[in-house]
Amino acid sequence: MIFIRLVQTPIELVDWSSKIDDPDTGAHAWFAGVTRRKTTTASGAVRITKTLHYQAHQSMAEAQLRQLAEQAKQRYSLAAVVIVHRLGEVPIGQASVLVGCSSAHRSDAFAALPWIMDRLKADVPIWKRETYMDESTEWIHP
Amino acid sequence: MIFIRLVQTPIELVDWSSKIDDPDTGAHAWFAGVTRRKTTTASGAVRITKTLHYQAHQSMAEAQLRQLAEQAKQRYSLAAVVIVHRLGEVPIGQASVLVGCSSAHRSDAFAALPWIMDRLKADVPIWKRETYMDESTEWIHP
Amino acid sequence: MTSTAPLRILLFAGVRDAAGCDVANVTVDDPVTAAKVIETVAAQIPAAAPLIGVSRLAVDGQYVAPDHVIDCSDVELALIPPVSGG
Amino acid sequence: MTSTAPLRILLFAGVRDAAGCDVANVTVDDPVTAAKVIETVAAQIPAAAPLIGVSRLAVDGQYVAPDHVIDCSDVELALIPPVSGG
Repeated sequence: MIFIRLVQTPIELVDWSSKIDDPDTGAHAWFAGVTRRKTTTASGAVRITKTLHYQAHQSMAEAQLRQLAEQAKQRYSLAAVVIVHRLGEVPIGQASVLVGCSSAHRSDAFAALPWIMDRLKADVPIWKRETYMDESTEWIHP
Repeated sequence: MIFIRLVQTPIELVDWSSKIDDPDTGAHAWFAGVTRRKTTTASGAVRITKTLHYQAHQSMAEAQLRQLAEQAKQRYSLAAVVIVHRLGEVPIGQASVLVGCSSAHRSDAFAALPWIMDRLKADVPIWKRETYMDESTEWIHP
Repeated sequence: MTSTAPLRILLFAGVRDAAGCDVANVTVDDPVTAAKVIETVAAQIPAAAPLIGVSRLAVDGQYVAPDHVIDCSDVELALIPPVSGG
Repeated sequence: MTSTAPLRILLFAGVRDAAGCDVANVTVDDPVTAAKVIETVAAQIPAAAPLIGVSRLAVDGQYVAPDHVIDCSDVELALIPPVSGG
């Protein structure tokens, strides 16, 4: 099973945790990317984030996330994959993205999560705008 | 923060998810080991599990889990680590172990989970007894 | 003589803010490569030209290579600057 | 002449089931190595001797090496067969 959602409201793990249940899986793994207060820039300076805002090309992002989930499912023999990304404002300490998967053995679930996140961060058309404590804003285009 | 618990009742992720919150973490990762219905033996035979039962040297297991969590926290710069292991009967589809951690960057949280699980499975004095569909039982001593 | 065609390209994030608009309308030779579309948008939004130069073009929700030739009818084009989801 | 001491060793899982008891009481020379304690328990529970042979000894909740010398007073000893938690 594959569940892909773009949401505008807080992501609660409890709402998604049962989606990857399967009696033939022994390993369930989850990753949540959370808005962090401090960012250390390449020059070593620390910037304090006030809040984040995410924008997406929604139809393309959903299609790309679905492709990514299907590729991960094949590659790592996953029973189920959940990818939820929040759009709009995501305050400090709240999740912008949640990825979950289940597999028979733990090595596959452990390998799948970073694989999915690396590709999500490279290719899925979603962008983050930082608002710093001085109210300055910046789109992140790495 | 480090939270170590041996419990006799179902492990619900929602009861633990807030324990690893920290405004300076950007990555939260969780692993749940779940009782799986099918086991394929080394010879390729498939055995169907009816239920599992876990026994522990409780005081030693708690001490070892705490050491493990502290080592992982240092090694991977984690803000928080949760390790919960269930004892007694753990039916199919329910979690026997839950490990969670948070870190500033996702690579540390991703690396910490398998590191903790590998060591837990090698050294923490907890044992699993399989009950198969034919009611035969077997302590697992790998 | 080549014919020309109007194209509508969805804009996002830093490019959208620089353009002050979520769509760029440009006129291009038909057929046209993805690279040429990107170049044309960059010329129209000079404030974002460096960012547009490192952006990719997506056709109907799929990335295409710079030398991909676009059939100007009936496609959704989107200019995708470097992404930062997650 | 060496003195002897009684030892109480906690048993678990397959060893406990084979012994039908969660503690083994043995008498050993004092002082004694961990390896000798394990060997003594194996001799007392022959049904579990192969499993005891691959077990480790823990003293006060910490694994000790086979050549570790045990002070027979005031310690908790546990025989830890290969574990399977997780």
